[in-house]
Amino acid sequence: MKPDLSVAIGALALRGPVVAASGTFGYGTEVPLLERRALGGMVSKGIFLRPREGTAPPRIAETPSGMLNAIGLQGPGVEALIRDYAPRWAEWDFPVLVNINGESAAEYGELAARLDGVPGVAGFEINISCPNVEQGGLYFGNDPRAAAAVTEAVRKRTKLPVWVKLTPMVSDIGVIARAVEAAGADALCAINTFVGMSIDLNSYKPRLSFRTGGLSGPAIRPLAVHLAHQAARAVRIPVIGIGGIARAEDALEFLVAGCTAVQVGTATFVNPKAIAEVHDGIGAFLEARGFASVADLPRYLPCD
Amino acid sequence: MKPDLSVAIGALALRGPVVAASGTFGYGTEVPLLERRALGGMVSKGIFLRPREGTAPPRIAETPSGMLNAIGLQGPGVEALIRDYAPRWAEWDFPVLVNINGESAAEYGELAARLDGVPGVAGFEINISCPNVEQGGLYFGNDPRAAAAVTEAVRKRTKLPVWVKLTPMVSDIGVIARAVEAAGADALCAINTFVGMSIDLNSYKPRLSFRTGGLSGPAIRPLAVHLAHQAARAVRIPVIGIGGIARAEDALEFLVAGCTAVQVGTATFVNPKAIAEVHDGIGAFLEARGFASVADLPRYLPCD
Amino acid sequence: MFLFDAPVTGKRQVARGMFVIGMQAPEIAAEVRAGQFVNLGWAGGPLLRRPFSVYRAEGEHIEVVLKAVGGGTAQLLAMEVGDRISCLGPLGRGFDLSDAQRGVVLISGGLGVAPMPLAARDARAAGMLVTWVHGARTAAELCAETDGDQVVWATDDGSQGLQGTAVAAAPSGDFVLACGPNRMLAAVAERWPNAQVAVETYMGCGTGVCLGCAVPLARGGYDRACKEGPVYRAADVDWSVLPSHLPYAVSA
Amino acid sequence: MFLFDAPVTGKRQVARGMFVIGMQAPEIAAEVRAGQFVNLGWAGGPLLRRPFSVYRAEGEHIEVVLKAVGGGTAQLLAMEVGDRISCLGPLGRGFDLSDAQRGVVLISGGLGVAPMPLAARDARAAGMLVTWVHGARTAAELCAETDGDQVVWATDDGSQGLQGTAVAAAPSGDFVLACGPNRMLAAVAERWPNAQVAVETYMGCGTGVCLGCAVPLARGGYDRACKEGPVYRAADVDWSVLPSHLPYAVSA
Ligand SMILES: Cc1cc2nc3c(=O)[nH]c(=O)nc-3n(C[C@H](O)[C@H](O)[C@H](O)COP(=O)(O)OP(=O)(O)OC[C@H]3O[C@@H](n4cnc5c(N)ncnc54)[C@H](O)[C@@H]3O)c2cc1C
Ligand SMILES: Cc1cc2nc3c(=O)[nH]c(=O)nc-3n(C[C@H](O)[C@H](O)[C@H](O)COP(=O)(O)OP(=O)(O)OC[C@H]3O[C@@H](n4cnc5c(N)ncnc54)[C@H](O)[C@@H]3O)c2cc1C
Ligand SMILES: Cc1cc2nc3c(=O)[nH]c(=O)nc-3n(C[C@H](O)[C@H](O)[C@H](O)COP(=O)(O)O)c2cc1C
Ligand SMILES: Cc1cc2nc3c(=O)[nH]c(=O)nc-3n(C[C@H](O)[C@H](O)[C@H](O)COP(=O)(O)O)c2cc1C
Ligand code: FES
Ligand code: FES
Repeated sequence: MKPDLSVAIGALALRGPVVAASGTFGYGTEVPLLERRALGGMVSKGIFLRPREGTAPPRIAETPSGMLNAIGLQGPGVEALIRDYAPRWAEWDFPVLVNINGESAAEYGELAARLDGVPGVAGFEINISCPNVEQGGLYFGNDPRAAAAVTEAVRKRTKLPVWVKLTPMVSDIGVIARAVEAAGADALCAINTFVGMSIDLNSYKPRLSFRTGGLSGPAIRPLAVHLAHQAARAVRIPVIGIGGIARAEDALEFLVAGCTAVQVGTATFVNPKAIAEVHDGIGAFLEARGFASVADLPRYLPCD
Repeated sequence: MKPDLSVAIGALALRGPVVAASGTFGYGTEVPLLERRALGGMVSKGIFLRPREGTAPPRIAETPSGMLNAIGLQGPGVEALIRDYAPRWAEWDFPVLVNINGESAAEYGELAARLDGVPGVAGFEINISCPNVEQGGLYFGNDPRAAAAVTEAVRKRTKLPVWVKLTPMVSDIGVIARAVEAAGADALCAINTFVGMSIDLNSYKPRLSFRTGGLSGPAIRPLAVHLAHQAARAVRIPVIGIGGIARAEDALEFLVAGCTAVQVGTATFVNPKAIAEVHDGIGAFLEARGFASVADLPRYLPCD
Repeated sequence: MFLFDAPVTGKRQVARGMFVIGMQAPEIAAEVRAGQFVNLGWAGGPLLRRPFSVYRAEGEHIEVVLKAVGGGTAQLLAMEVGDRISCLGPLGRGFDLSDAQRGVVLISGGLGVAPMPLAARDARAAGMLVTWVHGARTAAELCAETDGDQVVWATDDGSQGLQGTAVAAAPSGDFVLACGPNRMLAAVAERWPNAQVAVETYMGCGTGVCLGCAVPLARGGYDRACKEGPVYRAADVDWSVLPSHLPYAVSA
Repeated sequence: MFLFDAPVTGKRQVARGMFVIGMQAPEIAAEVRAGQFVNLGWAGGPLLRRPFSVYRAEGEHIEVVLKAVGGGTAQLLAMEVGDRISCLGPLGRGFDLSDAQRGVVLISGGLGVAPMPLAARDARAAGMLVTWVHGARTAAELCAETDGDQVVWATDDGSQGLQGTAVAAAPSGDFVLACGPNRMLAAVAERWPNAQVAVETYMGCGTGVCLGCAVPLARGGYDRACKEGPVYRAADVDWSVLPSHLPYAVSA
């Protein structure tokens, strides 16, 4: 019998545990190759209320087993998103969550209010962890009170699922995780990128025009597994693991470490079929080990 | 003309900018291949007052472009170090600093007092950032007051150079850097390993017996360059860059980002001649670009 | 857009350090247009794929032209017949020849020859006269397969053809297609605002999802080199913001 | 200890999936003793080197024996004659034959054959009779080059020799050298506390500086497999703490 790959993130049922990560899957319309059947869900590129140009090039730099990016949350703004993309999402057979961004808790709240009820929008992923914006971003992610305030502002304006995406740049992710849980989040996403820098030895300046960028890719996987595990130990709500997942084994590490689902990001750049391969590989693993469902997978969540 | 590779870390003159990192070069007696002439200095394996057994195997796990380690500061204790190793260091033509560890500020102070004046001991690197000990370690590294207290405890007991090795697991490394500078450190070492975890899909448990380990190697380089750069912008004392350096270009990134010297760790495992190659490569680079000395290298240290 | 492992079918040298690699990639060969590219990945290679213009396409085969400028290209050049390269493409928007009239001027600097054989093929098929201006640092670095109704050579050191840049050596013409370092393309834009130029950027995905390949536009904002580009009307690009030199860029 | 790039000189199969790779490494060939290992690295390989026992050493050449158990070994097996492997060694402390008397019993499980040809050579040179007990899962996985004055085969499925483990199949003997999965060596320790066994651990450096290769000792504390080991007196190891199975371990 084929194992059951569906998972539940609070009230939201996903047909598979693999979700496309924000900023690595555009608006879901760009990559024709991916086999859609494998998508548990998708998080759209981060959006602000108003259109944003993003940062000047170079925006990416390759590093050992990773990449730095400083896209600067380029995007068309919420109205264009509602007009151009949401109608298409409404026709798809998997949920699309919108990754929302703001410079104040009020802005996050406004965005949620504007998107709430728009057909095609299945929920929100609050980005309090983007390292590539001048205001907001990391500040909210570092400070438990600010993180909670943003979460509350969104929670008040919508009944849709609210996921909060955590930054890894903290000394204790459990503190932020609990604050955000208490503020009403339905799930946590761990983690966003780590801030990094790479120097160009010709110009003697950073390779990226924004100076720093967010590190993603396999290089960060062991750090991400640890942080997702710490978050999962700190809260009762589901944790969605993110960071360097390229193969089913990588996703399984997060699941065993206590996550309920995972997101795949950078791997999609390298292999547009990565999500399908991770999904299928998880199924094959469960079958080979005799587990009937993702929920049956042993979890490593010690209490001490 | 051959460029001048010497650098000064406060009062301590190093003949070259490349130092062997603690825990990756043993006590300097193990690796016969390295060309000693290339060593600017060496930091010995971390030591406690008393002997320590270290953690049970497995102690290491390989990750993409990196490795996790949880050695647990295995070591013979300070008396054996003074008896077995210091006399040999006294004969060498480069300075050996001792990486000191404790469970309280007082223990760090005691260690420094015991080692102060021992021939062969040229200075101290205070490890307030080891992720692999149950007490102490990270706790001191996260908290500016605790970090300052440890630094002061050591500073009071010795006139030798005191370097403080910072943890990357903080939201703002500048705060710790300034606290430690104010407490009397002569230099900062940035950075120690990042906490990570890797799951064994056969046992459904962490690969490492200690569960978590410290991530080192090229994978962390962009993060380390950023943190060393942030530290260098925060203080006036020299910063020694550490993290994923395997080639001269890697070291040069840290130097351009504001560091005065660098340490090479994991790369020595892979290539016992790594330090010599980094040293020689820096010389070749300076020569090719027409710089007379390391100090002439352009530094990227914007003030905003 | 296709994705498959393409076996290497051959390699030949076309200038000092410059090689053409052939791969069996029937679907891409059938669809690709001049100026489009493939994004190549391989086992043991760098994390990100590397974009390469399709140099030629014939029957079941496509070719790319490259020099060893860094780790990735060095590995590609070490491949042997039968080795497999993961091939994603064709990608991007190529040259638009629909408005062309009697003749076309192709200007290529160094590795900027890459998209030109296909451009020349299509222009001839459309009954146009092809003038191909090709520049390099020195005679030995000129691509030996440069070909057209008229060929103009330019070298920095004057060792073959005119001394100076390909842009300076080019005759006047209404319909100009150019490829080469971004610095060269900025010069093309000065002289022929309507020229079509194929730009170079870093790419994260090649498929339009990462926004890493931003091309600054004269009218403000950014386009994606991998989706709206890599071919642009020369005057539409804000050359002052587009990096003029990437670490791997190979000068004309 | 030497470090250099050694060209691959040949490869041959010795059991199902098991291959011997030869390298030109004169300095190591001249110095290596049975039970010592080399730490191998190569371009495009994993970050850390991989330790391999020296299987044979003759003239300018050394050999290692391996199976593709993971990414690294798969890459090694894909190497061709002339490819270069960075070779660090000889490392560790090998078998000590100085106390041996008339005869020696070698017990090898699966890839545990690795150090045995050298051990057999040295034992014979010292005038000893060699009994070699070799075990594997099934006949096809037995190393064809097992060789001694007396050879005893053991297979889990009984398809060749005795059915059962190599340890069970071994005759009694005073002087036992063994290599194989740690689980098997623990069984050796039960029967022959004085046996010399070559253990397997992960290694960070192979040179004694990282303390990653910790071997738990019966008397407490840890030794370094790469420096004090990999050969231990069987009873000196605390088998309850040494991982009995590494992800890459190949069962007998
Ligand atoms: C549309 C397009 C078409 C091209 N066509 C050709 C062609 O036909 N022939 C040809 O030779 N070249 C072509 N290039 C350039 C080619 O992709 C580069 O030569 C190649 O990427 C260099 O790779 P490398 O691995 O040899 O260099 P590396 O040594 O890996 O790269 C040099 C430096 O650039 C960085 N880098 C490389 N790629 C990226 C990236 N994607 N993101 C961030 N940093 C990066 C590396 O980290 C390194 O610092 C094209 C590029 C584009 C955008
Ligand atoms: C002294 C000694 C002698 C040996 N002799 C032989 C021999 O003669 N023949 C033989 O076939 N094998 C021998 N081995 C084992 C050999 O080194 C392994 O088979 C090899 O490391 C597996 O590598 P791989 O790249 O194929 O596996 P991988 O797929 O890379 O490894 C499998 C798993 O193990 C992990 N891993 C591998 N190496 C390390 C490491 N150093 N630190 C942490 N994690 C690691 C990987 O990350 C992965 O999770 C010996 C080992 C030792 C210690
Ligand atoms: C190019 C790029 C753009 C990204 N944009 C966003 C974004 O808009 N919002 C967000 O929350 N995360 C964004 N991320 C972070 C990813 O969603 C993910 O958290 C991170 O890349 C780690 O996962 P990975 O290693 O699988 O890529 C972006 C990542 C990349 C590489
Ligand atoms: C096996 C191992 C042991 C280490 N032991 C110590 C230690 O005892 N004290 C310390 O301050 N740092 C220790 N470190 C950290 C290194 O000194 C260095 O900060 C870190 O590895 C990052 O540098 P790298 O990427 O060049 O290895 C150890 C690192 C490794 C890999
Ligand atoms: S390369 Fe990713 S959008 Fe163009
Ligand atoms: S492998 Fe590093 S000490 Fe043994």
